[in-house]
Amino acid sequence: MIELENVSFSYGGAEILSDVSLSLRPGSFHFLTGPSGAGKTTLLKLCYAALTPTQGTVRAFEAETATMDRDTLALTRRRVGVVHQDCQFLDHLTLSDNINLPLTVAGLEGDYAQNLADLMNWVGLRDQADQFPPSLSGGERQRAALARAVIMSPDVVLADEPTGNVDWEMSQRLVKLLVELNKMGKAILVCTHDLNLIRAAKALAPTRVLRLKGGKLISAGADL
Amino acid sequence: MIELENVSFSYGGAEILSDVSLSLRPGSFHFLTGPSGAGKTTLLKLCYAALTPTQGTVRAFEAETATMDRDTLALTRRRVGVVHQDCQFLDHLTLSDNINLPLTVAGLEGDYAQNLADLMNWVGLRDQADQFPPSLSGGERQRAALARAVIMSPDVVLADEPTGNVDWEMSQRLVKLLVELNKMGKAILVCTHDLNLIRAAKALAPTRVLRLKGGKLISAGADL
Amino acid sequence: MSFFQGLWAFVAGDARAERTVPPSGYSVWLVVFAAAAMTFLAVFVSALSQTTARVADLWSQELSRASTLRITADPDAMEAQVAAALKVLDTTPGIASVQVMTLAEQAALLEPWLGPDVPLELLNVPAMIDVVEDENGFDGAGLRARLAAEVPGAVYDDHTTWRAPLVRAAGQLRVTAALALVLILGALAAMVALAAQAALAANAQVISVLRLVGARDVYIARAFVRRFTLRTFAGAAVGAVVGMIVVALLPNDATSGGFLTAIGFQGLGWIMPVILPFVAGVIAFAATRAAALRMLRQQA
Amino acid sequence: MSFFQGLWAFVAGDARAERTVPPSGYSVWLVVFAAAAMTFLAVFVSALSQTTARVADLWSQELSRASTLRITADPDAMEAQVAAALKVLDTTPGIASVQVMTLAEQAALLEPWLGPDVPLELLNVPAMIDVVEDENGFDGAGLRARLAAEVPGAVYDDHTTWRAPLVRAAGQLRVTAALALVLILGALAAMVALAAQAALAANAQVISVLRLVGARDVYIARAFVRRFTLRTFAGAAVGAVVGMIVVALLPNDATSGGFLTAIGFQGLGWIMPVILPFVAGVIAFAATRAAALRMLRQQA
Ligand SMILES: Nc1ncnc2c1ncn2[C@@H]1O[C@H](COP(=O)(O)OP(=O)(O)OP(=O)(O)O)[C@@H](O)[C@H]1O
Ligand SMILES: Nc1ncnc2c1ncn2[C@@H]1O[C@H](COP(=O)(O)OP(=O)(O)OP(=O)(O)O)[C@@H](O)[C@H]1O
Ligand SMILES: [Mg+2]
Ligand SMILES: [Mg+2]
Repeated sequence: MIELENVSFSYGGAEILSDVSLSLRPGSFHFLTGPSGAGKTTLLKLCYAALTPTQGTVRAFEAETATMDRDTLALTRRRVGVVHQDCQFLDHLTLSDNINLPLTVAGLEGDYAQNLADLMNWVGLRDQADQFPPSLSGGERQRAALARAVIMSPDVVLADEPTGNVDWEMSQRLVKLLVELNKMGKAILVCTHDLNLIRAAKALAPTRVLRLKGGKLISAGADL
Repeated sequence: MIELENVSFSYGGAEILSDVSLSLRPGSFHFLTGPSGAGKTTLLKLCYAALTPTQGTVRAFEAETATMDRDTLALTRRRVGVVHQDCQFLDHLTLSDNINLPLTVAGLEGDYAQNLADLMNWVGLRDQADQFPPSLSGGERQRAALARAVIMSPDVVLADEPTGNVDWEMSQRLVKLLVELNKMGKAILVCTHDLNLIRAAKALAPTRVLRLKGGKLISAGADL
Repeated sequence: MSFFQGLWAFVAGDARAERTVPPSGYSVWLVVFAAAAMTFLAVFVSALSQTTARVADLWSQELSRASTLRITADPDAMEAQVAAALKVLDTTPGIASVQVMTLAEQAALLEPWLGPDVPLELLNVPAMIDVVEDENGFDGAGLRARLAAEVPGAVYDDHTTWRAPLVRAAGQLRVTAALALVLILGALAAMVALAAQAALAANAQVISVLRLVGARDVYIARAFVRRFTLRTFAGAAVGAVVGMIVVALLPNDATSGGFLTAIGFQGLGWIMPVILPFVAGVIAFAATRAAALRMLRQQA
Repeated sequence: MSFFQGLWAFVAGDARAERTVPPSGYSVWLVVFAAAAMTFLAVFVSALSQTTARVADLWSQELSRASTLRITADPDAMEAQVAAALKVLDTTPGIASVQVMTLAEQAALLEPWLGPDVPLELLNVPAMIDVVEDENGFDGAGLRARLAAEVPGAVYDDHTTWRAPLVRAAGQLRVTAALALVLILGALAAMVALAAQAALAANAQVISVLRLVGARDVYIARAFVRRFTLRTFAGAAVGAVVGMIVVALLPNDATSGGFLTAIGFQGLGWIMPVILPFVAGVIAFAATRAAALRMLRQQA
């Protein structure tokens, strides 16, 4: 559903990604690792068209992101759930309103009311539903970001370091959630430094682990 | 240097911390773990007087934080380096200016010029010195936050999840930096979910591991 | 969708979309206040301007359209000279009416200087003819030339020396007021635009979050634009109402009669204060919309 | 540290502290623009106000301090009556000068109505006495009563009916202008305060970071306050200069002489436009300082 073909990218200086190809198909589950500053977030941004490649093409749902008009882009984003590394919320809305935001914006509120309750339960935020984002703990924000990313059951979920601030048990719950979605045919891509998390996921579903280093995308060894 | 005596705290609703005592002495090294939302960040905020306890007393450098005037508070903060969970920077200043900020604010710029270069090297941000914070990767921000916290070689370092977004090698470098400071007699307190990190630190220096759960602070088992 | 349906949809708004934009606090109050203050000033100044315009019109019309012909002649030649002058005036195009002043009228005019019972009929006082020109006016110089030829004793006085400075002063006031009005509306527009920019800049993060969860540009822009437009309109409406009240409360000077009229609005002049809030609203709409779309295009 | 040293330190600023506050973009431009526009309007209106004040003074003084006594009497009784009237006037306190008009003066006055060669000396025209009161003024009603008793033919005319509407109109304009001036300065203060609040609110995160790394309140406040004060001053200075230029360029009406003076500043009146930028600066200083300290106290 999202395809990168020979993509290179630089922010103006050195090349961050060079000649990277990747295809996120329905039912695929990828992990992306690599040292800090390798370009993982950059790759994700290319996938959801927050950036366009300096070379090569990125296609989302058959359309090239570089030439998409802004309204199509907005509609495409509704089919891609993203957990950003710095979880950004609207500080003036309650947590449940924030998690509901993709539905509100798409005019679909109500259709997924049960989803919201289940989801909040699963990520352990039932008691925080009426809190405002600035009063959430770091881990609570990350869980909320994941909940917001999946509330509309998007075709693709891109998660950038979704467990950096949560404890090990919660990490496993979150991975389980992603695996469930994956089994429903969604394409999943998770950036993480947490090798334990990758191992736990591998035990639940077939995943591919990619490693980004020196601008190149390589498959990680069998040890993972 | 920072002492919590029978401290209880609530944000208005349920008690987050109840009857917690803790003493950060020169040369001490503590890890603080606990599930997401347990109150680790809250405890840290009490230590640097961003919050005052609802019961009990917090003393920083012999002075009670609850009755401190705002200028004394500012001066106290210069002796405490804090890595916040959501690393906040001044987006209009370059990275090196941001890391220097505690010195600028204290009027001590220049006195630590060599410090800055060494530190930037150690945390691997030499090439990013002139970038602005919004263009940094998640891990780069965390490393910068740690660098800013220690630039003035404060008496106490409080680090909230300082390695959530960095890879394993970098985590170890950062721990090494904290251990070095600890050996110079600084008091260190690190909140983390990463058990590997704790193990790595234990190999380098004598540390105490605390666990926060249900508002109570307990010593973690010998398995760590 | 008709224009009015569109307008109604805009005013009614979409409560859900609205909530996604944070209450922008000081920026919005700034806009409300600036709109109120500027509209108040605009109402004030336009009242002044309209009053001055009326005064200037009065002076221009009353003084410039009336002129006087004074005929000095021997008592026995007088009647013929007056008749000759009337004939000249009759054949001058652009004259609305001509009236020979009676002795009684002249006496009334002179009473302050001559006392009540001066026997004017015994004196060889000049005859006075009031001339009122019509809308088109007439050629004063031509008239003078013809009179000089045909009625040698006639002195033509078109009151220019009296009138000019008054009319000029009124015109000056009027230009000044119009200039001030243009400036005030310009300042209002600039302030609303800047305040909208400031509010949008302060909300850059909100806009980015909304874009990232799939909000379309119009959805985001509309919430901001609607808020700023309605607040500006409300502020301007308050300013206009207060302005009209203050103008109405200003000491009215009915006794001055035709010379100076009371400061205030008359007739169609009332359109101005009523229209101002709408003008302010349109300005706010345009300024905020442009600012919002510009800012949005900078975001991915 | 003396006041001036302190002022200098404030204006010179601390480049390092300054840099910690982000360039606040639109908020600051809003302040600059609002200060310029409002000061411009204030200069404009105060020019208008001062001109009106001068005109009103002229009218009040020239017209109110001069009055006329007209004496009607038989030719042979005239001289005695005039002498009696002069005696009454002489003994009235508050009169600066008294002058009996000559026949030639009267003739000049009457020329437009009577023509150039009316033999006034043949007529029993009333005698006219110009009376000019001194600063203290005199009791018009008392004078009238005494004249009625001692000089039965005297009619006292203090020009009230001519003067009153003009003076009243000038006073009205003056009150209006002063009101507008107060409003403009008030609006300026409110706008600077609101813009400062908006800028501070937009920078809440910056302030919180600065507090957390150990910055003292004054350090943070100073950078904001200095920026807003200097920008407001600069904006107001530009507005004042442009205002003075525009006022100077307004059509001057020298020909109107004493009746209407040209719009503009005279003498001490120049203090107003020069002082306005400083007033604006002080307003900005106070408003921003209060806002900054209030916001800081809300932060840990
Ligand atoms: N807008 C930008 N302008 C310039 N350089 C940028 C920009 N954004 C990111 N970079 C640089 O590009 C490199 C890759 O950044 P990216 O965020 O993709 O790293 P990452 O792999 O996600 O790292 P991390 O694990 O630390 O989050 C970094 O060195 C970063 O400083
Ligand atoms: N300002 C606040 N108002 C109300 N509740 C708050 C506020 N700040 C934090 N909380 C709540 O207090 C609890 C403890 O928060 P805290 O940030 O201390 O957790 P934490 O241990 O740091 O968790 P994490 O590991 O996820 O960062 C959370 O449930 C959070 O929702
Ligand atoms: Mg990243
Ligand atoms: Mg925390």
